Amino acid sequence: MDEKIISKQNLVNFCKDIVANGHNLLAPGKTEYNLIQDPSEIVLDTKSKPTKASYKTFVFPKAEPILYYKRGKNDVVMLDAKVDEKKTVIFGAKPCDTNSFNILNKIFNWDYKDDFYNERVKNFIVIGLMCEYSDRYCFCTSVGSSPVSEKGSDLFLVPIDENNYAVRIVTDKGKEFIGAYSKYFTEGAPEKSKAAEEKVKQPEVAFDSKQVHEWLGKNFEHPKWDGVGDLCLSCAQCAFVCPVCHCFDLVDEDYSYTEGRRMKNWDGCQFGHFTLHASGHNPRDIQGKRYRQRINHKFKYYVDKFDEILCTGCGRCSRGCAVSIDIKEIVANCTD
Amino acid sequence: MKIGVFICHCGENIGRTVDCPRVSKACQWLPGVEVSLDYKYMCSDPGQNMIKDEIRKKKLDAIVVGSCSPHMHEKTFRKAAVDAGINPFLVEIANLREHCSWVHDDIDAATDKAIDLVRMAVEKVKRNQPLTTIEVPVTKRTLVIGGGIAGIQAALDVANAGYEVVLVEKEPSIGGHMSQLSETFPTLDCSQCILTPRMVEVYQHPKIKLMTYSEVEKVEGFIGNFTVTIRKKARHIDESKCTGCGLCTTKCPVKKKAFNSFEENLAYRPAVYVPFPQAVPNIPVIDETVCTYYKTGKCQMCVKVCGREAISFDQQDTLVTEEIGAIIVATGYKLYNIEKKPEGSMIKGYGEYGYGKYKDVVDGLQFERIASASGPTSGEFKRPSDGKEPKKIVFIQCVGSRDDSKGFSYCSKICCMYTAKHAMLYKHKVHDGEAYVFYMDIRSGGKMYEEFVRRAIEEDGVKYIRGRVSKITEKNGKYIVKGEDTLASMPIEIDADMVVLATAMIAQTEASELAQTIGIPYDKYGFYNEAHPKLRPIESTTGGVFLAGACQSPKDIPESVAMASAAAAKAMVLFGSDKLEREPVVAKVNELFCAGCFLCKKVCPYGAVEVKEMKDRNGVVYKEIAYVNEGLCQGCGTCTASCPSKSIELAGFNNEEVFAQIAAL
Amino acid sequence: MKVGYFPGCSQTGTAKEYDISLRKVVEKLGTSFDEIKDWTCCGATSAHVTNHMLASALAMRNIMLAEQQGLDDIVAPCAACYNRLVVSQHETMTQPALKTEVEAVLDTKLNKEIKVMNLIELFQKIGKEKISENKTFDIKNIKAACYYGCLLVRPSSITHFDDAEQPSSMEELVELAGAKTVDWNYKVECCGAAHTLARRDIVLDLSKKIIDDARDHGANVLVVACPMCHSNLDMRQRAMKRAYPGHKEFPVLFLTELLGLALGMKEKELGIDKHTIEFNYKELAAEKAAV
Amino acid sequence: MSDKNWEPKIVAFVCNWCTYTGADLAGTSRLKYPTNVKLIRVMCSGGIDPVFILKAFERGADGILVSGCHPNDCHYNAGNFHARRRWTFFDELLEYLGVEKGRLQFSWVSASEGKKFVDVVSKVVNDVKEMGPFKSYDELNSEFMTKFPDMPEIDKNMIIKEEEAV
Amino acid sequence: MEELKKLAKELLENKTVAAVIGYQQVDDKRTKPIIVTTPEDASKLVFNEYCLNNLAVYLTKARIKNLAKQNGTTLKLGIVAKPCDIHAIVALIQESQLKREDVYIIGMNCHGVVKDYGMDFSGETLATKCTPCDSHKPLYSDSNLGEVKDTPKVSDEVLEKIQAVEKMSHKERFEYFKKEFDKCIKCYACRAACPLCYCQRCITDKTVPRWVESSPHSRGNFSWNVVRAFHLSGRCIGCGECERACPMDIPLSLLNRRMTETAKQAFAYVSGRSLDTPTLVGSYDVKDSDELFM
Repeated sequence: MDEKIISKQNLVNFCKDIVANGHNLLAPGKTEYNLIQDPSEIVLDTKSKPTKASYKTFVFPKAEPILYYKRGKNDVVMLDAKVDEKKTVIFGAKPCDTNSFNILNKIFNWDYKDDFYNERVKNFIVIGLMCEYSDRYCFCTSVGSSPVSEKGSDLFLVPIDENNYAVRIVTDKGKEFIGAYSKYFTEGAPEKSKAAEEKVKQPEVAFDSKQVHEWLGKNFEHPKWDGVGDLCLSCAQCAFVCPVCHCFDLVDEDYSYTEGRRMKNWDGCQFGHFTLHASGHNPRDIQGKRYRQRINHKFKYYVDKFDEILCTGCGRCSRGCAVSIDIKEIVANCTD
Repeated sequence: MKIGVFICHCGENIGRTVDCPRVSKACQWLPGVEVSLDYKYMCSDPGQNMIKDEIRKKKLDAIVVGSCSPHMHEKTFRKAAVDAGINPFLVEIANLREHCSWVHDDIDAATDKAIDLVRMAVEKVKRNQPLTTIEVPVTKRTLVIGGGIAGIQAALDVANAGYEVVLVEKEPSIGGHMSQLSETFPTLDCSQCILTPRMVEVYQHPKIKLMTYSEVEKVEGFIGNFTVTIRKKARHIDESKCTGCGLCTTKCPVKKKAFNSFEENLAYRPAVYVPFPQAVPNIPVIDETVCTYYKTGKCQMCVKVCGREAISFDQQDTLVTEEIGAIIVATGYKLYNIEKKPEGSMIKGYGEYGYGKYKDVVDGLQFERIASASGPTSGEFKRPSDGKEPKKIVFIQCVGSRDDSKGFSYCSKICCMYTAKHAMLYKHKVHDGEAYVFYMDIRSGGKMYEEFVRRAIEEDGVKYIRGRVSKITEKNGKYIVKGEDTLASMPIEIDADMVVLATAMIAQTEASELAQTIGIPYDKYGFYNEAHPKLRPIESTTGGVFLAGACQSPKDIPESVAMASAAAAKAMVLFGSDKLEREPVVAKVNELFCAGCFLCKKVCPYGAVEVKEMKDRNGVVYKEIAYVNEGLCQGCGTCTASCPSKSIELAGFNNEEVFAQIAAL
Repeated sequence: MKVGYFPGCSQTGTAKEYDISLRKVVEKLGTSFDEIKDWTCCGATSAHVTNHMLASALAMRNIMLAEQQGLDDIVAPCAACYNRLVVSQHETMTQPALKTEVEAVLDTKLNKEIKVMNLIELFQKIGKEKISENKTFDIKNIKAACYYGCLLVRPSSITHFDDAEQPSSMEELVELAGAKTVDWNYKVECCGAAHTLARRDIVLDLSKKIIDDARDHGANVLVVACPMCHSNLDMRQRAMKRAYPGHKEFPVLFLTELLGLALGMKEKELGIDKHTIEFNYKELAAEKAAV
Repeated sequence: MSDKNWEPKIVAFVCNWCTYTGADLAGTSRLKYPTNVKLIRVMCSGGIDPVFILKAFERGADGILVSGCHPNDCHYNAGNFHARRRWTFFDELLEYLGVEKGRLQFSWVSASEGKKFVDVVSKVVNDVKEMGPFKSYDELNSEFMTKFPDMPEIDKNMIIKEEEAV
Repeated sequence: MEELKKLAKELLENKTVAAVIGYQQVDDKRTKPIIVTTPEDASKLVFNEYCLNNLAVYLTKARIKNLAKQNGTTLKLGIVAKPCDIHAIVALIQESQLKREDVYIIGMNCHGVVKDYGMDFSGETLATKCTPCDSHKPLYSDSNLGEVKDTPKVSDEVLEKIQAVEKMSHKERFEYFKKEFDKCIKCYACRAACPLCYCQRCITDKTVPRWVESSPHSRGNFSWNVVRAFHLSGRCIGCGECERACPMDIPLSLLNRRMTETAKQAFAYVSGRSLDTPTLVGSYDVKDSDELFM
């Protein structure tokens, strides 16, 4: 694997060129990832707290039209929606974010290949950044990742001294992309970046995902679920800030007497009406069952199906929870 | 769903500004529309037959008629639809006349708008639910509010037809203003003489429950099913014991503390009193505010003289509840007291002409009392200030009426007649007296009315001056009346001994409060509104509430009596059937989602929302939710708008229907 | 407290004593005037019948000046000025077309409504109780007929001041000053001022009726709040004597002069000696005693 | 506005007893007002949910009139009193969110005030004309609409205002 | 603190309450809600400046209500409540969601809480809902615990922001809120955290007809946020939980507070302050003014 070095100043120039070339440039802001107009605003900080929301909405938008329709007296015509084919560069994403691509690629290319997702991902260049932040909610190491994981990144940045970053070229797509900007890069020194990586304090491993998987398989009915359910308020904050939660809802929306669009919107399994049947029956009628579903989906069913944990360990859901429900704690308790 | 659209030309009324063929053609292309036609007069028999035929032929599920206002012909078209076999609530009217052709000029724009209106109606009718009318029972009892001549007449008519009546009068006696009058125009017969037998008839009628000194406190329910709470004010006299001997009233030591309101404050009355000798019932009332016993705990003169022990100082107000089917409101009028600060009046007097300042400037009712043989002067003309016989009286008409700037804009209607009567009565008794009448116009429409006025002028020599009086000043016991004779174009000054103001008839002081209690609308003056000025002049807009007499607008006696009989007839029409059909426009709660915040209950003006307990299989209450009593619900929909989770809907105007109309804009 | 002051032409001429007494009384009550700088005619002269625009613009110019001077309210002691300013302001502010025109003429923007007060409103603002508080001289022998005239109270829909037919606010002030008042009939009748030069016969007739009615109702002094009224009622009495033999002189005081007396000022100080009909409280009291 | 032929779309939510009847009276009296306004009848102003107003804005209304019986004159006694509190909040809220006052107007029009109805409607139409199309609200909607401006015409007949259909 | 633990233990032991809803310590500067059902667990209860949650939200949850139903009788639910939380309880009682006798209010004296966990308590970190707060002692409570301390005095940030926004032109305001609302992802955390959003089915979940577009695009977000703020107008008790719960940092308290000010100015009403007055929404006064909207 190739490695190059780029100075801080050149990194800014690099970003400026990206914007100048008409690409979208995304970088983490305070609450969410923002589209950047002026690259000098970007603050690259390995110690920064993860944004409240992941960049999921840029690959799997919170609301997107999938088709347009127009009604006649007796017939309807439809028109497929198209994805904007603009190249998008995500800059400075944490490994717990970039890891999401590996996980989401599976579900969106399973029995049905989701064009909207795949089209977008195709045009994505992901530039990851080593992470030195860790709080009580982080647990990437428990789900098979780490603060220095390159999974999902096309390029990966590691700060090696005050003024320089090592740029690891992870994929061919990444290599191809920086080819056009080679003037900013100099030859790399892998030993320096290795050293930097080793200094990173890794979050403690909180649970063994295999054991959890096993426990979940045996404890579908367990009084523990009710306890969590009593405290949970049934919002979808956890699902919507999650980089890998991917449930959606389809709604037809008229915007005039004859025309309208079909929207694909995020949905969250913690909503009471998520599984509400038209008959009035609700298989997950109480919150405990819904929370059980959340944990099972992430640590059991997805693993069964795709051999991936549906979680990057970023801790966003716990950090943002209004009633401080800590998923790490709950999963760690999923043992006998 | 198959919908038929029928566009009416209304002769030229719609057709002139709306291109009806274009509308019907355009509507053919609306989704769901099976047939779209236009016709000259949709409400005519051929028009209705066309609708019926199309419904049968094309098997239509619902129809939209583009015609006049639904307030005009909705019923007609619903009936046509029912005849052809579809539910009346699957009929929608697009108002193409009042809301389109009549208010617009531009044919293109009006036609476009007409298409929009029909489209909205089509979208609404698609969501309409078939509804069935609600049947409610009728309580065959009438409440008459007000015991003046109108109330008396209405009560007698209904009672004579065999239905029970509750007659409520706020004063201690029935009789109203008519009992205060000396003589009546145009026949000059004695008011008391013709009224008293009626009052007695009411008192003795087995079907009439008379409640004097009582007021309506609360009206709940709806047509055919009102529950009325009446406050029976404490008389402090045991009605069952009192024989009406009147000894207490003559022995009461309180002589000059309270004005006699029957005598229009021209005399005093004792603390225990009967308003006038012929009062019905002839039972006195003790006025707590002036009675010595209530002030000092002493006296009790009345107790001493009453052989029947009928005095009951600790009697309290009582509340009586009556089940009622129809209400006749006959609360009458009062005179505009233009004195600067009339006590207890909502309407501020404007204090001109020295009324309230000069004792000899009186109003019409005061003059009636002065002229009355039973009045404070025993029928002799004496002026209030010094008791001298006035030799020159000026009568001023239209005081406070027909006066935009200071009084009311309307014509008080009866003043021309009673002023002529007053002048005549004066001239008959004071032969050497002079009577001047300042008038704006003489309005004497009515049988024998004009002749009556002519008699006053020609036979009795009353001097009529066309013009307004600007000011009255007092000088050496005379009243200098300054005005203008507009026929002679001359300013005029008369030094009168007495001035009589024909002040306007206005609504009763608490007219608007009572209207709000009953739930009927009133105009800006406080007179009650009829449902239709021409075709439904007796009914209020609230079902089961009818109007009689001067509470609706100024009226003379024959008109009031006629209206009272008409109101009685209306009540009896209601009692003609055992069940009443009501429109099924009522609210309904979605029990699955109601969270039981009861905001609907809080906002319901009819108390129609009740609490319902939802129980699980074991009979345990798991939640309390709202429940609408269909009988009480009047269909306003205030609950639906206030429900935060939209778990209550108004049938016939549900939210889906409204949204469909918005979507079709 | 500072109040804007619009004197008007009479205050500098025929009614100089009104100006003098007003300023003194106001000072005594602890208030001072901020006179509108460069004030001009209010437009109450022939302007308002000959040229509506001119009348409005003249009045609004003064109000504009007051606004520019940072005043919130101004007093116009002359009833005619008061009436013109109030009416013009009402018309201008409620008729956008007129407002635009007036603004163009004045070359400025009219932003705020200035409260224009008449004399009585001024004392109501200063505080009626201050009169009784500062009273040092007893004038109980004065029996005043308070005369409002036509302009002070009308049109009531615009002035919103007192009752147009039976006003009583001036009586209140006079009684607070310690004098007595009488109830009479001619409080708001016309004195004929509009005809003062053209039809003297009408003026004499109307004014005499006013004076006679006041006397008939037991008054010994007429109190006015308008320089026009004053000049008619006071100055015309000599002519009245000629026209109506037997007419007896009747003193006419400005309200401010009466208040001035009660506040301990001398007749001369207040300018009462400038009147045609002489007035001296001591003599009045003595006369009263003699009767 | 730039588009000279632009005509505002005005929706009026009115109560059955007063304002609707007042509008009928305007018709009976042959008074004239602009064609822009379309009435939606509900039984009582108390039944007008403010969300109706939002919906109408969503459907492209440039201005909205809400009207019922005068206070104290409600056919149902108190519907408009409740409406009054509701409207106070809703109007304050929308105003705070940046919707100009003129876009959403409230009034009391009684059954006898045909002239007032005309005045009120004309005022709304004039005010809205002066403000122009409610672009800012439209733009909320355009997020996913403008991308595909060329929707195919399905059926010529769908152009319902065209005279020569068929 | 000890008195709280002792009281809770007693209440649970003598079966006065079925459960105590309170706070437990997570770490130094962090607490989380806990539902204590056994006397032993009562020792976990704490109260301090890190007790951010308004626990009244739990009182309307069906499962929590069910906890109170034991062997055919209904016990009380105990709740550790700050004075501001008690306003919510009052509002819930007024809106028939709760009966006064069904809840045992352990009212805590309060001198403010921090903006977020992990902060030191000081004026600068005082939660914005606490700056205008005038209820430092419980209005209604069955037991009143906790020491009385002074609240740091700081300026009313939210009110200043409201005024700043008010100074903008209509166009700017619309743009400002559009931008803020655009962030919304419709996770409905605001709704979930609000003690007064107790509807069984929210208006936004009603599909026939569709009241509020469910899509989190500009239009749907605008509608939702307007409807949310409107439904809380005159009802919001200002606990600020919606804004704290919002993962996208939308300034929801701006709207809530603005409407609260309207309620105060137009109707002299503050929600949740008295069990004896009728709720503002749901009552009326014939003298109410038309001025604000006409």
